[in-house]
Amino acid sequence: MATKTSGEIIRDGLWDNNPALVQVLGLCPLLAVTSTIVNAIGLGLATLMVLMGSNLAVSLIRNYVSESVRLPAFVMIIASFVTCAELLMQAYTYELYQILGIFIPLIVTNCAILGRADAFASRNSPGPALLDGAMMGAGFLIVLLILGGMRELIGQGTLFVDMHLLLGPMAADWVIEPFANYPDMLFMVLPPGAFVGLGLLIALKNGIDNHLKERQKAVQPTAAPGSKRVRVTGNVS
Amino acid sequence: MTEYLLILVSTILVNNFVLVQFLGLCPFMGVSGKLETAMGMSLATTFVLTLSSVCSYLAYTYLLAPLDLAFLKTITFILVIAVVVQFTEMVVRKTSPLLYRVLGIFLPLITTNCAVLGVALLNLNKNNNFVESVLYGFGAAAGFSLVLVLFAAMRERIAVADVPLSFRGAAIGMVTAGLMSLAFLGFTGLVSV
Amino acid sequence: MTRLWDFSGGVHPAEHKQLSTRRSIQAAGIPGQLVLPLQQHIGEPAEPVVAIGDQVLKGQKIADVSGGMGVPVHAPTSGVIESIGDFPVPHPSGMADKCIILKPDGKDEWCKRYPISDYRKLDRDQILDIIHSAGISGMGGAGFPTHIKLKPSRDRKVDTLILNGAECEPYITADDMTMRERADEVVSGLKVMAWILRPERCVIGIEDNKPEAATALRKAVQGTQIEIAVIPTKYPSGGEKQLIQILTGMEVPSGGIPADIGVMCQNVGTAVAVARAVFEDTPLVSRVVTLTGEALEKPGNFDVLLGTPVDYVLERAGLQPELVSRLILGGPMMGYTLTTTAVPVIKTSNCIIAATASELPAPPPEQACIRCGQCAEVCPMELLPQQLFWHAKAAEFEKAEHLNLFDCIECGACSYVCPSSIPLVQYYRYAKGEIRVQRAEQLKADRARERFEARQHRLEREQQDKELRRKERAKAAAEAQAKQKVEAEKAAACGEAVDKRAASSALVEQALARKKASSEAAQSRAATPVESEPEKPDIDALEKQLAQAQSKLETMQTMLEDARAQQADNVEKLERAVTKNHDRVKRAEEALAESRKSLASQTESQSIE
Amino acid sequence: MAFVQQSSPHAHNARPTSKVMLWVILAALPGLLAQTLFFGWGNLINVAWCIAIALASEAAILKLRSRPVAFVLRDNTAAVTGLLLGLSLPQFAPWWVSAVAVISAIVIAKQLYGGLGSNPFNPAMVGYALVLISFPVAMTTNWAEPALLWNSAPGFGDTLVAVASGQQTAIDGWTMATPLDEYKHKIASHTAVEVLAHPTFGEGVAKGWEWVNAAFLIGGLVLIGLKIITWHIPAAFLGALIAMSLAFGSNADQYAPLSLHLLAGGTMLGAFFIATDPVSAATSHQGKLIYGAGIGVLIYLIRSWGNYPDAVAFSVLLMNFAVPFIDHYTPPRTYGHHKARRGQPGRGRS
Amino acid sequence: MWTGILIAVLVLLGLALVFGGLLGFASERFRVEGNPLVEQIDAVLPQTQCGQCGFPGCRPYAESIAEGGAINKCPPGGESTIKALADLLDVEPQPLDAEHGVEQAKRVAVIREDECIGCTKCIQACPVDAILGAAKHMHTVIESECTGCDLCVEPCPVDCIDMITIEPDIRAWTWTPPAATIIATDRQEVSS
Amino acid sequence: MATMTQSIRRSAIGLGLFAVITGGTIAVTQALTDERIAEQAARAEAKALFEIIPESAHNNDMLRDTLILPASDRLATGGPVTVWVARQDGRPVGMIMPAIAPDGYSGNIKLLVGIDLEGTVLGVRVIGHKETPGLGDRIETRKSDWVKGFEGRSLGSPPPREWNVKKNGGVFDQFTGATITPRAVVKAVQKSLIYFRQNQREIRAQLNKTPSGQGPEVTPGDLTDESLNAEQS
Ligand SMILES: Cc1cc2nc3c(=O)[nH]c(=O)nc-3n(C[C@H](O)[C@H](O)[C@H](O)COP(=O)(O)O)c2cc1C
Ligand SMILES: Cc1cc2nc3c(=O)[nH]c(=O)nc-3n(C[C@H](O)[C@H](O)[C@H](O)COP(=O)(O)O)c2cc1C
Ligand SMILES: Cc1cc2nc3c(=O)[nH]c(=O)nc-3n(C[C@H](O)[C@H](O)[C@H](O)COP(=O)(O)O)c2cc1C
Ligand SMILES: Cc1cc2nc3c(=O)[nH]c(=O)nc-3n(C[C@H](O)[C@H](O)[C@H](O)CO)c2cc1C
Ligand code: SF4
Ligand code: SF4
Ligand code: SF4
Ligand code: SF4
Ligand code: FES
Repeated sequence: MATKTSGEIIRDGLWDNNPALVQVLGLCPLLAVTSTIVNAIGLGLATLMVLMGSNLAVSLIRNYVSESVRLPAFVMIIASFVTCAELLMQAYTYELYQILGIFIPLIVTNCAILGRADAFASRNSPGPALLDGAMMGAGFLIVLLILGGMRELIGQGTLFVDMHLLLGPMAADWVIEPFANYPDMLFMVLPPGAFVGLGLLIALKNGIDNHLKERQKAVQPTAAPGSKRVRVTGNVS
Repeated sequence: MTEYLLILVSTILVNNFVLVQFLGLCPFMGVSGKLETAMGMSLATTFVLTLSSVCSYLAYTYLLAPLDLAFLKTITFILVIAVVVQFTEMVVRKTSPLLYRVLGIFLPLITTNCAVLGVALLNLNKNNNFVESVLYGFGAAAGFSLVLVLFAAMRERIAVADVPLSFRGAAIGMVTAGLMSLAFLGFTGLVSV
Repeated sequence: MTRLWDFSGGVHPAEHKQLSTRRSIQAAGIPGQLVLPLQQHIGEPAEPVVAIGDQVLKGQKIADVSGGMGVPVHAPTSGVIESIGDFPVPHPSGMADKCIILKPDGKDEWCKRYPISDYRKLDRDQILDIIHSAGISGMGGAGFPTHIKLKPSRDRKVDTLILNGAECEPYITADDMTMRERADEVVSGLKVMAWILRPERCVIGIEDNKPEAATALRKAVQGTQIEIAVIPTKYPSGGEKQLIQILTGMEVPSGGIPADIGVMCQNVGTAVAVARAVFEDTPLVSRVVTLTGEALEKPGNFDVLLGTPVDYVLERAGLQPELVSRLILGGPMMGYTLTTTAVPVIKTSNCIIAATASELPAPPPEQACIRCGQCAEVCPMELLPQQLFWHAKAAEFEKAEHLNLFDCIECGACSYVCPSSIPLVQYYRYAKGEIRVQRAEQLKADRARERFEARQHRLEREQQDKELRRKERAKAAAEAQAKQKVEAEKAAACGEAVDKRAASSALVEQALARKKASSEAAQSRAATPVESEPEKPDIDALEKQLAQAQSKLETMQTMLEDARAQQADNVEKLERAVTKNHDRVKRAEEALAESRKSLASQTESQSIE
Repeated sequence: MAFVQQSSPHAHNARPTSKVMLWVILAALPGLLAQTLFFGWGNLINVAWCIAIALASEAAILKLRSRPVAFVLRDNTAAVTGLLLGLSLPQFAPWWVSAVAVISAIVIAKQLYGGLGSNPFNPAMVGYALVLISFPVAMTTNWAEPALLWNSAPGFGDTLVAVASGQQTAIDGWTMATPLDEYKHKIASHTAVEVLAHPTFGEGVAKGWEWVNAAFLIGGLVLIGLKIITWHIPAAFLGALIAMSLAFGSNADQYAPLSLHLLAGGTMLGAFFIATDPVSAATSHQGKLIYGAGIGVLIYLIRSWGNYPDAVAFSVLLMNFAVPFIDHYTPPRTYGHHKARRGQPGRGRS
Repeated sequence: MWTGILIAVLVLLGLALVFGGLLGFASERFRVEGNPLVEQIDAVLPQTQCGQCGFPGCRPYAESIAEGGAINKCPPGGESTIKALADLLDVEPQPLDAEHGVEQAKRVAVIREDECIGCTKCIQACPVDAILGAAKHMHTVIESECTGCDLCVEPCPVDCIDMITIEPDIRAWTWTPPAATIIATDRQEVSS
Repeated sequence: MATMTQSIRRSAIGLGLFAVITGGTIAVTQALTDERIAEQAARAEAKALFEIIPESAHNNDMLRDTLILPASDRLATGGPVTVWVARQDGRPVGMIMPAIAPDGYSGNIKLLVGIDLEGTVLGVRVIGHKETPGLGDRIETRKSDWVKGFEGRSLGSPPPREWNVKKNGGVFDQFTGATITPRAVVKAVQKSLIYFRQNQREIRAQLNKTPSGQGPEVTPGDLTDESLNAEQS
């Protein structure tokens, strides 16, 4: 496996291989906690931290684990980071922690994290692993944010409601209400809206990708057809 | 008796793990649009979910709670689950190679299914006793299996539909899951557990 | 009264039968040219037994089959064989197939015939032989060789012999008119077949929209055990499986044949052909064809010589060319459209419809299937046509097969009712074809795998053997060396061996170099952007070509020298090859030089810019 | 001479999809008429508005997907979706509620799946369920009080104002809980006799509703007569509802009586017009029986023990969800086969 | 405080030791050998043995797929093989990778016999032994066995081997699917 | 066999090592955040209480200052009732009792009702319900101020007949489209007041007996369904 450049890692995490939109992993928290932006940020940050931490840790110890306990070991590392995050959130943003509920401990089973540990961190040195964790986490966070914003806006006609749960009292009146007299559209707040919302986001990304590909195809040719053939029957001279 | 039945109805239909509680979505979306594969996955998940629900209940009640180590629950549970999964794989492989061929490939996937850890944690939140934990685990798995199998059948149909390009694959899957979830909202209030 | 059952599904399309029943069957006459395809039936094509220029008599065998499944072809009239070759034949593909062209001499002179009056004296196999050599194949549908059908395997006893006079398709009246006018022949043909098969029951099934035919047959069967069953008109009651269900209540098992349940079904036209073959020794050289459709002035049934071009019979029926929009061979439900009127009438052609545009309008454009289930309601085989359609369309052939695609009889009832005008049957035909192709490919792939693996094994074995031998040789050499101190002769042998090995390793190296060159060339081709290709000649590729040509030339030259030395008989060929390779090298060099030049000039011009 | 080239059959009977849909629309007219007679102008206005929005949104999406607009619109299916939504929404539902319902029906439930024939869920019911959970207030408070058209207010103008402005003032006093809703939430604390004294029930089973349901029943029978639908789904649907009611609901002081189940709410509309949507229903006869019965059972369950007083939409959607599965296991037995081939082809390729 | 931490660590350590032991046991006791998938994949591949996939033969390619390789590298199999593979492996089908070649009509090799010099090079090259002939004698291709891989073409020193596209005859003809009108266009409607 | 024991040992030790490290990390973090979490949790749990009786109005540790009152059908709670007492400088100023409205649209509505010693409502908060989003959920303070309308009410004000929603001739608003939920809440608050009045003597006696805040900590969250749930049939 060729090592990737930082640019590729960044691009991968944020767009090309976005954990939520492309790998379609980590869906449970993604859908469960995105009824408002604040929830989304809370969970997204927690995930980002855990992802960076676990990637770094896994990368550091990558050469010292035996094959048979590799996955359990990774899982334990992740679990410990998650538990720490959980404890810290309890200590500093207790109400948000309450709202996010079991989805904080469930970060452990966020397939995206274990996936990264296994697929990337365990094969790369700490630097890139940390960057990869950060970018994957950021990609996840961004999707959470957009989905949260979308659901909050369409669902209840507000943005940034309850930000004080995360940032303290100073954020209490950040809330924006763009429409007067908005009739809440509960569909978006309830579970079905989460699914459909993410579906639309994925489609949007696909649409943009398709568009880009089309444009690229127009300018850049691909390799010549049939160039990778090998001989089956050995050396015939 | 009825209350046990209600737990089942509640976890399978009203609070369906996948469509209402948002647990176990990755395997739900990721497992193929093939009915038989989905059935294999369901079987495996049902088994593991029930078993790990019990095991984590035991681990918590008899190890962590007495020692006042509630904060270790996440790491303990995930360890328990990983081991249950491995152990199941082992036993199945030994006792029934046939069953193993059907279930084998799905078992490893289950470790990272949040439904499994979710059940363990929710059992705690709900103060479920032993029997309730068993039923809760089983009900969750049955609900998971139900929608997984129906969804797989549905995806086979969607696969041949003229879905707009951008929506092919995961996107239309999400929309479908959304509409299914909408339908499941019809069960709200069916049992107030 | 015969007990009747119903079959599920079915449709009632408008009949249009009266168009062609107003006149009795007329002889169509002898056209200027007869085109006789060598395959007019299921099975293997016949082989011509005449040569171009031969004079033949009416009824003379002009093509025969050596064995297996097939029937001979006879000259429908006397004349000269004009040519043998590919000509358009009636086939949905519109393709050409091998035909014998006969130029009638107008005398219509029969060859010698040996009619049989009392067939019961003969062996049953002799009668079957007569039927075979009369060239009879089923005249109601697929054209299955009748003599084979009449000889079911020993474990299948035919209890019920059914004569299919349902003629359920709209427009067609050939069987109707045959039954009306040739009832006696129908019955005597049936009796012959019954004698061969010894069934317990003989039934002639006729749809209730042909009362005249039923009356005529009733008269003809008086005094026999033969039943006349008048069945309700519903398409496709004439389908073999449906008719069997109507008359016996039994179903032909999927993938089986009627004889599996003790039933056999023959067309009334086939019966007539059998009767004529036995009692008159007349081979199958003509058949009744319905010519109908609103584009004809004088529609009706004609007794047409096989091989008569369609345009000739259409002419006889008063074709109004400006009115025809489509020309159908067969009925409107199952027939296929013709691309040209140059094709001949063959043994299975029962009807030609020259339809006007208003009569059979083009269906509206295909819409999406709404799963309305109308198609399933009318499917006589109780299939799920819409499901088959979805799978066929999505190329999920396995699933279509699983839903019993191959039980579809292509009756067209589903397409007939489909509100979205989906050409369902075409999808099924396409799917069936694809599946057959895939099966053939799979077979071929399996064989290729076997051969490949066998070859690998062989090579391995050879390799091992070689290795073994080499070792032995080395051992022997070592022993010899140990035994003998200095032996010049042996040493020389050793040197020779080394030489040989060196030569072969050189060959290997050469090959490797070639491969490398080719892969490099490929890479460079991959690397060069396509847009620049038209202007910039691909020097690398050309160089590679040159290298190849040169190496080939070298090999050729060494081979030639060898051959010369050995006075081998392929010297001449090799010489030609060497010159050819010389040419090739030269061409390659020229091309290379050319492109180098143009490249240089290009870079120049670029640098000037 | 160039002849038309075509695969057989060459004859076709002439009832294209557009006509089928037209018949559905015609068969629903008696129901619409009865609704107008008993509940005023609201349904008529809804139907008109919903059809307009349906056609407009379908046209917009087709345009986006660069599909032939005029050709597809002429198949009338969007109109049927609009019509059925218009028939099911509350009489005084504000215009934007109807619009959201119709747009989500056409855009999300139908066109995202590729348009006519591909949608696994009944579009109209997706639209209905979506607005029901999104705007519960608007969806529960805007039911007209049953009264004969000619001796009741609000008139056409008032109704139009109410629908178009979304303001309640014009219709204040003319709305009322539906009979099923009324029964459901009163019966916990009252006896059946007390509950049935409410004016919404009238003299018969459920004032007005009984006639509306009867009219839809007649329309449905017409559809069966025309062979546009088969009897299986409605029969299984109603049969299951009756069976459930007989089995569980004998005590009128606890559960709604059978007559109310059959003649109130959207029962007949659901049984004959909605559950029978060919695209989203099961295909084989056996499958249709299972599908219809499933809807009947679910309706009874949700009406009796769930939160929603009428449950046609949710039940239909739930069974839509099961349709591909049902279809897999209920193919008909084919001629010449002993048993039907259930399930999927095996994976092994030979 | 420290005792609390100690207890926690000890408990977890205990659990880990037990579970670790169990997993070690499992890993040793139940090793995975072989991969039956390879057989299944190989059965789907067209067995042309042409090497266009970049592997020396179909089976090596099957092995690479079983290990997660791309499924779109086999031009002779084309779309239908990709679809079958996708079906088998439950993945999304992808379009054929043009770098490995494009799907072509089925072909067979034909040796122009009067030019053949009998060098046997083509015989050595043919992966399925579809060429008959002895040294210095004319060679012929057994048409029914030839997979159309064209591996014999290049080695021929006198270029006497042609790849002939198999033309469908009337017996091999099959129906084409109806012209793709997912939804007929407005234009069509006007013209009909 | 040797490889097996070796493998077991290696895996066990490997995993054990991780256990020590990860367990240690967690345990240390836990130890460091322990106190703060407890404090936060208590604050959060008590938040509903403080909304009813603000911290400025009392200065005892309400969470630990509880009374156990006899069970009653009125409150629809299954067992004995735990009541929190607010005191200003040791003098009781009010109390908060849990109540259940059993006839909500879907299931029970869990309430806290604050009452001063005169029987006047200090405040009402909903701490758990399953009412329909968009309809019945406007009893939450997040969604509307409706519950604040109870403040200052008492059994006599309004008169008993008007302790009802407007639709039934009372003084309390109903929500558009949802009468059942508010009616249920109104009924439940009224019943709590009646309960308070009936048990007034007992309450006063207990209030005087138990000195401020030594009992075990009880939070509203601790009220399990068993102790709250009326319908355990
Ligand atoms: C491919 C094929 C194979 C058949 N094999 C037999 C056979 O072995 N024995 C037999 O009696 N009939 C055989 N038949 C004839 C059928 O039983 C049947 O009579 C005939 O196909 C009916 O013609 P229809 O297609 O026009 O219905 C065969 C037919 C076909 C098409
Ligand atoms: C849909 C369908 C309709 C058919 N209709 C008739 C018919 O009306 N008359 C008839 O003789 N054969 C009809 N056949 C052909 C019969 O199935 C069968 O091939 C024929 O009766 C066998 O007799 P033969 O071998 O003498 O041709 C039909 C076949 C199909 C598939
Ligand atoms: C799906 C649905 C959910 C409802 N949820 C509630 C609810 O949570 N609370 C409530 O009071 N009414 C709810 N209702 C409304 C009641 O059924 C009833 O219509 C309402 O209380 C109006 O009563 P009123 O006519 O006495 O005002 C709901 C209705 C429906 C259809
Ligand atoms: C008998 C019948 C019932 C129908 N019912 C519905 C329906 O309930 N909802 C709907 O959106 N369309 C209905 N349609 C119209 C059409 O099938 C529907 O728009 C498709 O689901 C769109 O793909 C119906 C059509 C027919 C023929
Ligand atoms: S008749 Fe046509 S539209 Fe109806 S289900 Fe069959 S194929 Fe589909
Ligand atoms: S063509 Fe085939 S599928 Fe269609 S009705 Fe006839 S038998 Fe059935
Ligand atoms: S490209 Fe296909 S046919 Fe050729 S060797 Fe590879 S797998 Fe075999
Ligand atoms: S004859 Fe040539 S093309 Fe045919 S299989 Fe052999 S090497 Fe390939
Ligand atoms: S995040 Fe829940 S299963 Fe992946």
